[in-house]
Amino acid sequence: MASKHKEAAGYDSGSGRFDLDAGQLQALLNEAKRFKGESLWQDAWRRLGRNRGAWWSLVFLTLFVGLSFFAPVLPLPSPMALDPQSEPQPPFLPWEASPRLPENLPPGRSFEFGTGATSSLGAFADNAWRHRTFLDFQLRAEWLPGDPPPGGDELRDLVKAASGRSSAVFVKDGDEPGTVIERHAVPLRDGDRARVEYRPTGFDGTAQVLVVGRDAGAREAWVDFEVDLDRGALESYEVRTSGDGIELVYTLGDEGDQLRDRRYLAEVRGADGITVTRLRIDGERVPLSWSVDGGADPAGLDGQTDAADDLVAALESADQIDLQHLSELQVVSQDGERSIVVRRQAVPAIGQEGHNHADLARAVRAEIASRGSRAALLEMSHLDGIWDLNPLDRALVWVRTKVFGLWQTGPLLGTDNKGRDLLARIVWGSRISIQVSLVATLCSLLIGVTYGAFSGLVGGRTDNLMMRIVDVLYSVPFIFVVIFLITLINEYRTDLADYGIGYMTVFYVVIGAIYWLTMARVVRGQVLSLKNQEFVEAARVLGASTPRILFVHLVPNVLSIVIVYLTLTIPAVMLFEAFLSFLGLGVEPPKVSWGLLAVDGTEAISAVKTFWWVVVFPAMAMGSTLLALNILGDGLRDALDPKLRGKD
Amino acid sequence: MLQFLFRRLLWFAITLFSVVTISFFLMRAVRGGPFDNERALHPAIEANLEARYHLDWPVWKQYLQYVGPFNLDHEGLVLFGGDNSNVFGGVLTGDLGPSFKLRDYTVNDIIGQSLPISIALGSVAMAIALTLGLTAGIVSALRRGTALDLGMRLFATVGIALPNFVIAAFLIIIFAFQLELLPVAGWGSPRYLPLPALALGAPFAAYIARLTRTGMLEVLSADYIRTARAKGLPEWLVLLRHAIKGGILPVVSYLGPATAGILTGSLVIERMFAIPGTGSHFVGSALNRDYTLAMGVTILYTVLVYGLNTLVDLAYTLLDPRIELENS
Amino acid sequence: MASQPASIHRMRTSGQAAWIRTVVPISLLAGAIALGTRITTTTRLEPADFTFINGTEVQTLDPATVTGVPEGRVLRAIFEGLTVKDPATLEPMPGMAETWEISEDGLTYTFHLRHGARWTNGDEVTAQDFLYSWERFLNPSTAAEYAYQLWYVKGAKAYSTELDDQGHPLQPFDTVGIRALDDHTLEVVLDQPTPFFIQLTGFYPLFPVNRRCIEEAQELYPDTWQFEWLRPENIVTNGPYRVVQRRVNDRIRLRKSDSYWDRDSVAFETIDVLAVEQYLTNLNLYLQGDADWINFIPNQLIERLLQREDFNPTPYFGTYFYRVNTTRAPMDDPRVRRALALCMDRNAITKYVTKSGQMPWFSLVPYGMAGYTPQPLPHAAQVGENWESGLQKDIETAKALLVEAGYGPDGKTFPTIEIHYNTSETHRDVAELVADGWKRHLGINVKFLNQEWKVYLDTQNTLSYDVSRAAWIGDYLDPNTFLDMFVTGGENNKTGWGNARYDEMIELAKRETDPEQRFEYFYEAERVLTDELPILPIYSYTTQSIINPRVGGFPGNLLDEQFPKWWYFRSDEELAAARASQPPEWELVDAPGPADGLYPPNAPAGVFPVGDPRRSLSPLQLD
Amino acid sequence: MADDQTTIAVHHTKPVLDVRNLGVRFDSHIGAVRAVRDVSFTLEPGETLGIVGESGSGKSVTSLAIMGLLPMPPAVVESGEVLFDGRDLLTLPQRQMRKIRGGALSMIFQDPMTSLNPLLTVGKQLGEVLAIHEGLRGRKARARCAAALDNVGIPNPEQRLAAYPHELSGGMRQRVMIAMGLLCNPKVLIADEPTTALDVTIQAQILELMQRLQAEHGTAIVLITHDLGVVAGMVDRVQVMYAGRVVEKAPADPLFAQPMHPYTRGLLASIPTLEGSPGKRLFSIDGQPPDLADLPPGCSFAPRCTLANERCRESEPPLELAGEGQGVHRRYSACFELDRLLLDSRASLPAPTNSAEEVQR
Repeated sequence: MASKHKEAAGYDSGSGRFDLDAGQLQALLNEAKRFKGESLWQDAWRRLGRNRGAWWSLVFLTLFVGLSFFAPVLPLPSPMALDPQSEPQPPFLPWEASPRLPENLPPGRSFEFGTGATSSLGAFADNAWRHRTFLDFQLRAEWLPGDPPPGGDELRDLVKAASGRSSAVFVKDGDEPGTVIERHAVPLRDGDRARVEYRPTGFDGTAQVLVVGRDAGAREAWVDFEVDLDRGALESYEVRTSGDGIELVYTLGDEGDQLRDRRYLAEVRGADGITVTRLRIDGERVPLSWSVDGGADPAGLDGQTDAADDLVAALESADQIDLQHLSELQVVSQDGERSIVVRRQAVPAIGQEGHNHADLARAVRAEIASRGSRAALLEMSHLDGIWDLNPLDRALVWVRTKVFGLWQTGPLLGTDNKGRDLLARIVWGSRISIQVSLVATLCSLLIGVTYGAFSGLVGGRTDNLMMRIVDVLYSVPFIFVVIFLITLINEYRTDLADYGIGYMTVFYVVIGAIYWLTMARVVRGQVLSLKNQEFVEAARVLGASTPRILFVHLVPNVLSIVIVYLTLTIPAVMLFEAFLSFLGLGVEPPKVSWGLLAVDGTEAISAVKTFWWVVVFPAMAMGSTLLALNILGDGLRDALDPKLRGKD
Repeated sequence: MLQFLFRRLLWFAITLFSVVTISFFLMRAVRGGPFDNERALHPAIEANLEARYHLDWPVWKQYLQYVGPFNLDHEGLVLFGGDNSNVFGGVLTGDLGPSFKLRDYTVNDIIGQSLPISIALGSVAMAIALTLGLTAGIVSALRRGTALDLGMRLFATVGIALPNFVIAAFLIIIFAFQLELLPVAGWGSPRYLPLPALALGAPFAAYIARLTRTGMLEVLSADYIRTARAKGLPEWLVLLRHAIKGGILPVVSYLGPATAGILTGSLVIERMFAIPGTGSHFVGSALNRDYTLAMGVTILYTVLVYGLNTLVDLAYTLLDPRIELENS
Repeated sequence: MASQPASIHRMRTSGQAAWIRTVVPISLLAGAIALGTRITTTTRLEPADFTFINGTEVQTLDPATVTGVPEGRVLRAIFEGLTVKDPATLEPMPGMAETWEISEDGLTYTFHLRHGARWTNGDEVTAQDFLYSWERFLNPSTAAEYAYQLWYVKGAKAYSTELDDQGHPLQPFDTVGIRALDDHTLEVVLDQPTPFFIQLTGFYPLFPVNRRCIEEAQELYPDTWQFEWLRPENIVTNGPYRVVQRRVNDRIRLRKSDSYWDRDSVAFETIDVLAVEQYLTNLNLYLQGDADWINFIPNQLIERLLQREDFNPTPYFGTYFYRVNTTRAPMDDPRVRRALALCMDRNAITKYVTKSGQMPWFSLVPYGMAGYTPQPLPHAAQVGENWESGLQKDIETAKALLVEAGYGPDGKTFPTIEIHYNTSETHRDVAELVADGWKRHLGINVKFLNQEWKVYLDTQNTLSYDVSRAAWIGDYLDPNTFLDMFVTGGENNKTGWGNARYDEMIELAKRETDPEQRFEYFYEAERVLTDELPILPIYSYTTQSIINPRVGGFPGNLLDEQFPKWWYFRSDEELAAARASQPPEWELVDAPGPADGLYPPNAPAGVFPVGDPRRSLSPLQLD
Repeated sequence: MADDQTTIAVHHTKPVLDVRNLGVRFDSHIGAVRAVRDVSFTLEPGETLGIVGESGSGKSVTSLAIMGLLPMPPAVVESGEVLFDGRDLLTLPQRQMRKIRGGALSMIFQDPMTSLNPLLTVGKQLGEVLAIHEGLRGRKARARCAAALDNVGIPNPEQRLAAYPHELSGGMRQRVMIAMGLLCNPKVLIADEPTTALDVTIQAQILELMQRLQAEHGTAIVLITHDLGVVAGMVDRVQVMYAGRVVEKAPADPLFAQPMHPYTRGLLASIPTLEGSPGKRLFSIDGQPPDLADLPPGCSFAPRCTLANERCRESEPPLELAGEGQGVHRRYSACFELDRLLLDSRASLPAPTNSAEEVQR
């Protein structure tokens, strides 16, 4: 039975060419033939399914890739919404995340939205404003006589609902009876200190006193004094508080012996109840002893009358702005019973054409007027303008707003030093990291396998020459090549963009172009060893053409080793990207990749303070993905290994 | 053997020539020059400076001057003789020229000072990588599917999955600040070695572990291992004499690129740990447009890569008799 | 199928092979570790008394070709110029010159050199040394980048720029106004009265070098003398310290010089200058006590560090600004530039990006120079007033200006402009804030382009940008170091801007001897500049140093120049006293160092009187 | 088992190898695979036993189980003993087992290409056997190895010692394997398909060599093969295995003369003969061997057997004495339908060849 195919195999015992009998030859040929058929993949798939680790890795990776693909749909904060924060915020527990909109707003109120004067927070917050809602606005509320004024709590809820953060709310009596103007600065967290702080202007003649509420930290403000500071040394000073305000008394030492006493008063209503902790004269911080008096509520110290006036002005001027320019504006009107959602489709996208708060406020007002509703919330398309979102992503953003509305998660994994949500950054970063590694690896695979297989198969002088070329390229330090290519790209970036080629695309290709060398070598080595094996010779004897041998017999056999190298290359590319980020040559900061996150994270751990979450979570994301890739790679290798076929 | 080495040498010369030429023109093609600074120079001073370093010459002339011991004066190329206005002798004489940025040194000085340090760091890192990687790989292959295997592979993945600057940062926090065992950065005594060497070697250890595991698994299922057992060899002897050698063959071929990688990969580690090795010059010189230094490290890199690959090929033939030198 | 194997295999017997295969890897492994250990140990050094981190590697120790700040820190330790600077006020004090006279017209300076000042090779420092050094400095073959600092001297500019075919000066050095009247008298004749010339003599490019040292090197090493004379074993210096060891990218070890004339005022026996670029590594080394002074800190940690007593940013003589390419439309219109300048929320930038007390700034000359009042943007309401409402007004002004310039609803559309900056997250953040304001208030679309450093410089030099991030740090304490930059065609102008009145004012100021009148010219020049605005000032710098609280003799000054000669360690008592006078909320940190301090050998410990520069002045606090 | 006692009683020689009721199973993803079930046999000194069966019939597993080379896990020896010189190899400690393995009990493997370590010289691979079992090293060991190579007909043995396996031809390599197996004068040599990978001319040479060596050393050989042609003329007794079980046991000549199991008959019938008419198709057994993880309840061969009936499909036929014969010459068969087979054979199947010699050709 073993020898029945002797004739068919063209076996010539006289030549002694093969060291194997015809049956084995046939078996090898069958084996070789099976590679091109479906059965190989079916078999591999079946065996992969049996490998539990690899299977779960595949599931994990699929989920992860899916997650990163569907990032715009997730109710995450914007990955680049900047909150003016001094340092990274630790992770929030899930139950601390923001709730949905409050079910019912107090009846009988109307809220108007408008822009505040650009405050210290304004510019920075407004940078983020393009991307998320309710960062900075002012609210005018009217309430029915007899009701308690819409104080901090309700507003806080409203803002919290909208932004996911509790907020600092300053309340000030309005000019007209029954009117309260509430100024909401930037959303802050519970426990954050509300602070209005004036910067030193740096010009002579200003002294500043930091005033703090009795419950230290709750109210802080710098009060300016116009003082006549000569170039004398400050000898002594004292800060007093009284019902009239804060009084600064100081003495300057002149060049001469004469001492000059100066006294200045800043009018601060209800200054009695406050603590004065710091004095700053002309930018110089001076230690100060402090005193406490019992007394009135220090509210109203923030001196925001100017800002309030500006608000009115802003709202007035807003009338002149054309509503036509608005697009994708959502107005959620809530009157306690129902909420009305109105969307307007108009020409340009928000955040692209210079809309500002006033535009929106006016629009909202108009909407409210036309609907006769009395309360409204305003939202913008969530992620517009962050990256150049493609239409698909825009659709996803739209889905997100339909599903989640205003709701977004709190900083589940904490924030980085600019107050950007780490979870959002990891998820959005995965898009670039996965794209870079996949595209670059495939690029290197394509070049490397073709080059290596060709070189190995042709052999001889050509092979030698091709490998020498690889050697030469190997020896050119890649860093030069990268710098050269990246500067070159930068130079022609705008031109490239005209052809629809993004910076990132070129970036992928650059990396791929560097990584094909190893792949080519490995494949060539494998082909060399394979091509001398019997089944290839057998195929050759049977008259198969070179390309046929290449693609039917060799490439599939090389696959297993290629896959092993692939699982090594993907991490390597991710790391290379991180390495470039480390050198500042990688992904550019408004975008984010895992490499960039790792670099940021590295800088966040020091002996002064370790913001562990900034490095641990990105590292975990990276680590788990690559672990899964590795396990999957091993599983694939086992599944594709012809030697293991049928031997379970 | 001699023929092999001779051919290698020939190819080496060709490779080096190509690399030098490509890099030389690549460097000059990139925008910016070595003396560009935040402060722009007075044109006259800039002219003086360029004249001193012959940057005012056409590029081909600079190239000739860089490559060879040619005497180039203002008229052009004069072979042998003429006023020697060369700043340096040229690569062919082994003189890599003065550094444009670190002006107190020649490139030879810089490499001479930093290379031993990089080699020291690299060799310890390589030793660590080999010890950890081979052990982990072999153990993992022998105990395939067990918790130990999983643990080792996790370790290997951490090494592969984390950029080495992150590993370095963690090491610093743990060993330097928490445990206060080792210095945080610097160079000067053996105490300064473990952290950077570990951080540098970790990814390579991980690769080696993977390659070893793969190779070992392959070998362990080979028929000749069964033969060895059938001969009555004790298990350790089977492993030592028959399995490991075949199992680590993939590692051997990886050693060439790995060593080169350790030398260049060290630039991150050298930055993090403030180690005065060669690695930092790889990027620094390119970013500073320090043409000569950049060329110097390129040549160094080429020599290293080529030398190491030749060594690896030799080692490979030593280990695997099936490979023939002439064809490798 | 097997062809003949290479001969080496066949000859080998299995026994030898086994030996090779076991011994070789093991010995390689052992060798690797031994080698590593050996190389690290051969360079082992005893820890220095004082260690500081200098950032990048020092480019050169040759004063003539030095340009950078890190080099200055080392050169001030190993060389001494005619004058030295007061560590607090930076006023010139006697150095190599014991006294000097300035002629009535302010043109002739006569320096009387100190008797007994010696080089480390024992030679006396003479006027000829300065003559030689300055000739060398000006000589084109030295290719000194800072040579223009001496062009105030009569004939100097011609000497270094007018060359023959061979690249040698056309004029003999005799034509330059520098003469050694005798061994100890040096006469310098200037082209114009240059009030800050005396300050320049304390500036490190003008430090002297030893002629014998260089000439011996030239003789011994005809090819490589340029490197040889600078080696630690060869270099001859005249400063308080000398170089004993040096390794690239590692450290420079300085030791107190026995030949220094004022050696008794020098406290530390050894100083280490480390070259560490990574900010985090800087900080780590400092925190572990391996460095006493660092100059860079990671931006992420500023808020944290601000609470510490050892981090006290003080005003620094530098301005961060944007250059505007005035050769391109629409930025060729001053009204547009004005609008752009007004519409910047500088407070947000200093508060949320730079964070360490930088001053929102409206003029070119930075904050803090005594006696000089910077001239801010004349149209800006933000200046000197409540900045919040001021900014609002300015934004309105800016809108009006744009309309006036023809852009806006009824006019032309404003083209998209690009902000260039070199790769850095801080620059990016600043650019984003600026761009946001422009876009939101003025409707200008802005793109960003970050570039690798050298490319970025090239972009600036070739005027191929719209708006480009820039910064300037003063070389010496005079407005001229800033204002000189924007004269028509100035090499550091890089904006294509030129204004005759401005040029005239700068020229007048150069000739003026009366300090007050001179400043008036500068004020006028700066007003022209802030009216025309080829640059958009953003903020005025602060220093970023962290200093071991135990270190004394380290007053903050505007140029952030520190003088190793004055450094010492405070004793525990002195440290406690110093801490008592600092704000109580400052977080105290470890202050490594000897408990009884380390004082100059001949000075009584801890008794430096108030006003003595060796007594640490309390640094200027900026919050 | 009863037959063993009789064997001893008749011959009064102690068998050198006595395998009793050996059962091996593999635990795998798809469940327990019972690779060997209830296999028993004895081997007299100097005797040659052939174990025949298709791939997957359990013959190799049996040999590996005897050598203690089964990978455990996944393999589990469920039952049985392997008595070698009176000691049960299955319960022997590893250390002692190693001493026997390669020494008194050695094995040669199927594929000489992969069974020799490509990275070591022949000399080294031979030498280590001596080093382990006889403590012989250096010059003496070399001499022994050279002698052994010489003995298996390798020219220039001294030089060949320094050769690597890839420098030798297939036949040469198998000779090296044989030399290796016989180096320590084993009492039992298990040869697992020693000639399968070789071409026919070499096969014959190798078989002759083995016969010659057996004659010289008096080694008992277990010859495992799927090729009845190899068995004929080489072995004393044959044991046919199917699906992990022994289905027939018989002295060689009677077996070829009259197979007593349908499977054996099928095997014999599928051997091409020179006398066969050119146009005639060769016989082959229809169907596939059963899945060992999921064995049918009755006779494993039943699905492929033309004689199978209900009984065969329901219960498994035991291995029973069949026909005449004394001691080791007794014949055993596991077939319910033996009678029908004997009757039917001449009618329905191609005529079996008459002698072992004929088959061998």
